Amino acid sequence: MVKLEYLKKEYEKTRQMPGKWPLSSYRYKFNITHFQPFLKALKEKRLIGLKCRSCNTVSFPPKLVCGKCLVQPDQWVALRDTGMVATFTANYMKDETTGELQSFPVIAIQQDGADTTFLTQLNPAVKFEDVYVGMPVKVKWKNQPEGNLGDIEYYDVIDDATKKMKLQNE
Amino acid sequence: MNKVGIVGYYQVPPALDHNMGRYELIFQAVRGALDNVGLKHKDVTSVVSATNDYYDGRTISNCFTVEAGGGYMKDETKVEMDGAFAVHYGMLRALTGHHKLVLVWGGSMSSCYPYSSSTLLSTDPTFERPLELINDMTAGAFQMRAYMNHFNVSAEDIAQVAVKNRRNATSNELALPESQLPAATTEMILKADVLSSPVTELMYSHPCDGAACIILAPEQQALKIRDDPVWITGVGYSQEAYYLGDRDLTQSQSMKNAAQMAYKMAGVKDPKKETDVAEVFEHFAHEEMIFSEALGFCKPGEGASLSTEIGGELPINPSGGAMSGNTPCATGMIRLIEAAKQIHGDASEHQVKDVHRVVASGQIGLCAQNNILFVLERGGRK
Amino acid sequence: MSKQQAAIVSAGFCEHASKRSDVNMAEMANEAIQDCLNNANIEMDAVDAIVMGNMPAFEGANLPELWMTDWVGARDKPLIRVTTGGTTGGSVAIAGYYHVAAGLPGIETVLAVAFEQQSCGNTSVGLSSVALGEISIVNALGLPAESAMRIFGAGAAIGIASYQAINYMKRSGCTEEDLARVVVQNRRNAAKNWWTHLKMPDYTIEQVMATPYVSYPLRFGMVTPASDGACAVLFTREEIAKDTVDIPAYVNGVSSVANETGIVGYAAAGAGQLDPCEQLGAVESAKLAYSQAGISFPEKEIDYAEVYSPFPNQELMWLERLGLFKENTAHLRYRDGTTAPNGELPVNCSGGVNSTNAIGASGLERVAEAALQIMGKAENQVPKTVHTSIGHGWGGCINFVTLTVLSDQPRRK
Amino acid sequence: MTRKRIEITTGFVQADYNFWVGKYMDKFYDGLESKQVLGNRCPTCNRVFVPPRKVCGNCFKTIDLSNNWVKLKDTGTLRNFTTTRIAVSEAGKKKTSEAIPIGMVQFDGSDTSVVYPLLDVQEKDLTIGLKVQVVWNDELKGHPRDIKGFRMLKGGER
Repeated sequence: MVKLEYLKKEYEKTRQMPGKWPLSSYRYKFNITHFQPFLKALKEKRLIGLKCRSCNTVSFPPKLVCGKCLVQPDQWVALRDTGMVATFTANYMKDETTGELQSFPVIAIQQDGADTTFLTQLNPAVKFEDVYVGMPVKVKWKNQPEGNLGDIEYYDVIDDATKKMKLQNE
Repeated sequence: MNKVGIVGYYQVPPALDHNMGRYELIFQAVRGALDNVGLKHKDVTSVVSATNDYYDGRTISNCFTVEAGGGYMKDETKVEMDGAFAVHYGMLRALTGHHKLVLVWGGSMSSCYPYSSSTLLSTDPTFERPLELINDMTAGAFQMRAYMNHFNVSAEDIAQVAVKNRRNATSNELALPESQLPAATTEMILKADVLSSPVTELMYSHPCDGAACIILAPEQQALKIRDDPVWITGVGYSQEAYYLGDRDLTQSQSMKNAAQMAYKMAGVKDPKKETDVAEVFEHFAHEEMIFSEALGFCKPGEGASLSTEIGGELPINPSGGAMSGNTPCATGMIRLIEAAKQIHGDASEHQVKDVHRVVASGQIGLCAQNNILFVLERGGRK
Repeated sequence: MSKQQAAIVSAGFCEHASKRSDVNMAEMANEAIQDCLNNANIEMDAVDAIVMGNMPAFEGANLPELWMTDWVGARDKPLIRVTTGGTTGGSVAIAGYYHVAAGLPGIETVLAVAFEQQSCGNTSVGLSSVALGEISIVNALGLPAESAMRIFGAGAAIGIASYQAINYMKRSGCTEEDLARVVVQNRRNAAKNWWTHLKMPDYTIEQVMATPYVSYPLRFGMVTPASDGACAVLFTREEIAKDTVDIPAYVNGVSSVANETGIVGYAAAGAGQLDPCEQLGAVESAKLAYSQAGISFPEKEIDYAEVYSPFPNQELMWLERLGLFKENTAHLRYRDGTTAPNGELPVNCSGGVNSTNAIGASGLERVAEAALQIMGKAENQVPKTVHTSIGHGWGGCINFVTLTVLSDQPRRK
Repeated sequence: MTRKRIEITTGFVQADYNFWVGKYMDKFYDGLESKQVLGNRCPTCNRVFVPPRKVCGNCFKTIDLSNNWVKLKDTGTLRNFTTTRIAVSEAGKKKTSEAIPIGMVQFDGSDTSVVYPLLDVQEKDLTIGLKVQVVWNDELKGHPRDIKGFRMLKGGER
């Protein structure tokens, strides 16, 4: 690690009293009723979004409340299994055996037909350096879907149609 | 003089362990308050919430409540105290004229984490917290003993407050069902399980899940929304010393200061005569007596002699008070809602006759270290 | 109760460092308060009410304002505490303003205090617990805990900043060197302030670029420190302000507009911000605060800016969203020296959040420094006369923004 | 209509904290390590505080660290007491251990009181105003628990 030098002042060290915040003792309650049709669709390898009747915003994953209108959206719409990378970042993890720092991408995608982002994983074979905003991706389903979020194994990169279009134009 | 009116409110019925998610609970409160007066979400210009990171188990407890709490693209903020303090801040926002409609909500889920543990986490971390001896219950017990000892008040007198509040709660459809005891007697209160001697379980306002919402508007705007807004004509609040050993637990200095400030603002000279109802946030039965003394309804130590039942000379907590359901971060706000209901004549079975002026209080801290008092008046009355 | 013009008459700080191991959090806040009162030559008796704030999860103390009563002089005084995550300091300033501006009888002078002693706690747990509820629900919905922690863990403060950096760089075409330039300017400015944390008078772009990535494209040398520190600001009515100081900093506009939670929203909240650089909340906040202050051309009328930017790309982004520079041009203004202390629009002469970050206090420190520049009392005072300045705050899940507009003239009635 | 489903999950991290106590409390704990209770006196109002503090809440005056220290005797007066049967810990768990009386004790020569366990006594035998004495823990670590609690002094015992 590079050490950065700065004008530093040391302060007298006094005792410390321990304390804790036992977050593991907390019970978090969620009403996931509105998630159930979504989960059911996943089992059938389908993707659906929840649309607000008032402003037509389609949320994926489904939202409990539409913030813009302060109503509970209740209309399900079918979505395609493709989307594009809205934003991404790298996560760094130490390889336990080699101790090497490995980077892999974490992506937020916008599913085609939806208006919100979905934080998810990219095909681990894809290098972080190759990811860009606007990159088209497609769902890679698990072989035996169970009706939960794990059914989306990851998102796979597909051919960028915009690049193709340019070629055709030429 | 500018004043601020309460134009709408809603309380989600409390429960010990609600079959509800947190966001759903908040959404119900906010949506309910808007629907009650037929206001639209787009009319709201500012949102003030009251939640607590330690009750909710998350850093920035208002981070994910923007949508459910109606804060999207609104001037939004959070007061990490009792809801009554959030109402105060909302009122300040309305008074400056920057905001025409301020929505204030508060709530939490005590089924998420034991409330008393979170009060332990609020003790002095350099000395008291590692000892794990002080929390709301033990502090309340110290105060009850100090009060009884100093004024020679009997446990029966204090239990009588619990009897009254638990009976009143019976006629309040928004009371926690477990808090309602139609046939409560002093014996029953005194014989209940001891939490921390001499406080028994039935003298304690049991924390529960719930949320509430109040909508505020400045004078002119309020009159456009409804003919009979409830006016906030006075507010006062104060914090007193922290260490129990530094304080005179037999009285509430902070409530005295709060009352002085609020009465002065509202022009109240003889609080006992000029007040029709009081809704106070009593964490324990004895606190209601200490408060009634601090509020000037009677002399110090004579709280027991006051006739405070519905129909009495000065009804206190006709709703059952905090004893009818203590939802941390909303309890004080619910007192304000109950006060507004009394003024509107909407309090159904626990309605007091002919109510013009009500005082309502909220608190936070061990032995009510910080108190806030509102004076609310019927619209149209000079 | 009649509406009042509020003004800032004093600000105080304590020394910031990675470990203020010599004081507990109450004593630390007290240092800032004493400094603030001394600077205005005012006694605690003159303070009518107190507004406090911090991010309690970083210190691990619930409702710290109760225990800290004596140290902040709150005994028998009205006190409320506001906390809104990273914007806490900004929200405290705004609450201080509202207390004075509302004109409640008896509340004329208000002390705003914000603090954070991060060395008491675990900053990464503090940050990850923001989304802990969401992570646990995602886990319950079938995503293995490990994956859930991994993808959401990337969404802690630095992760969100790197989302923003990636999108901002794509939009504007700014380079990593541009980001480094912002950092160098901040750290060199910090060296001129007595209270700041990372004072690096000789920092260079090359040094920044030699450090490894923490999260692409942000390098170790660009990252905000975790500091211990406190700040206090004194708000009062116009008449009192005029008697107290030569040039009060009048508070003419305040706003704190909330957007939808970004990126990591899940169970109830949506992640409505498709582009984390869009920052509609900031745009709306600016609109609201500027209209209150009667500012129509922010790029011309504002002389000084203190923006909340733990990471350099955010400094560039905020200056654009707040209407001070045209979109995608901020990095060019750093190249040509516009934002340097002797430039046309000096930015973050305090060193900014990038040099000193006691999270709960950071937002208030922006307002304090913006006020001190107007009052002519800043440690790193800019050579030009500052008539109008802004103090900005950012927080939550990239969804909260606070903005305070200050001026040497009261609001046009 | 889908059936309502509430999902309950628990958090899976724990945040640990270490609070700096500051120079005043540090000196106090130094004292405890040598079985000496230290308070400090506000030079303006003459109140003596245990534990000591930097600021007097009444006067809002800083009490100088270098002087104003008061060495207190290990005896005091019981000002208040209670017995908690349902105490709670930080971990959010109800303690099941046997109920012990705790009390607010004012050290002789100080103006405030501290909360500690009351040892070897039944609640029924307690009254406000009893004289008490510190019982030290076997191990002294510069921690508030260095004081194990207080024992009742019998009539005449000093």
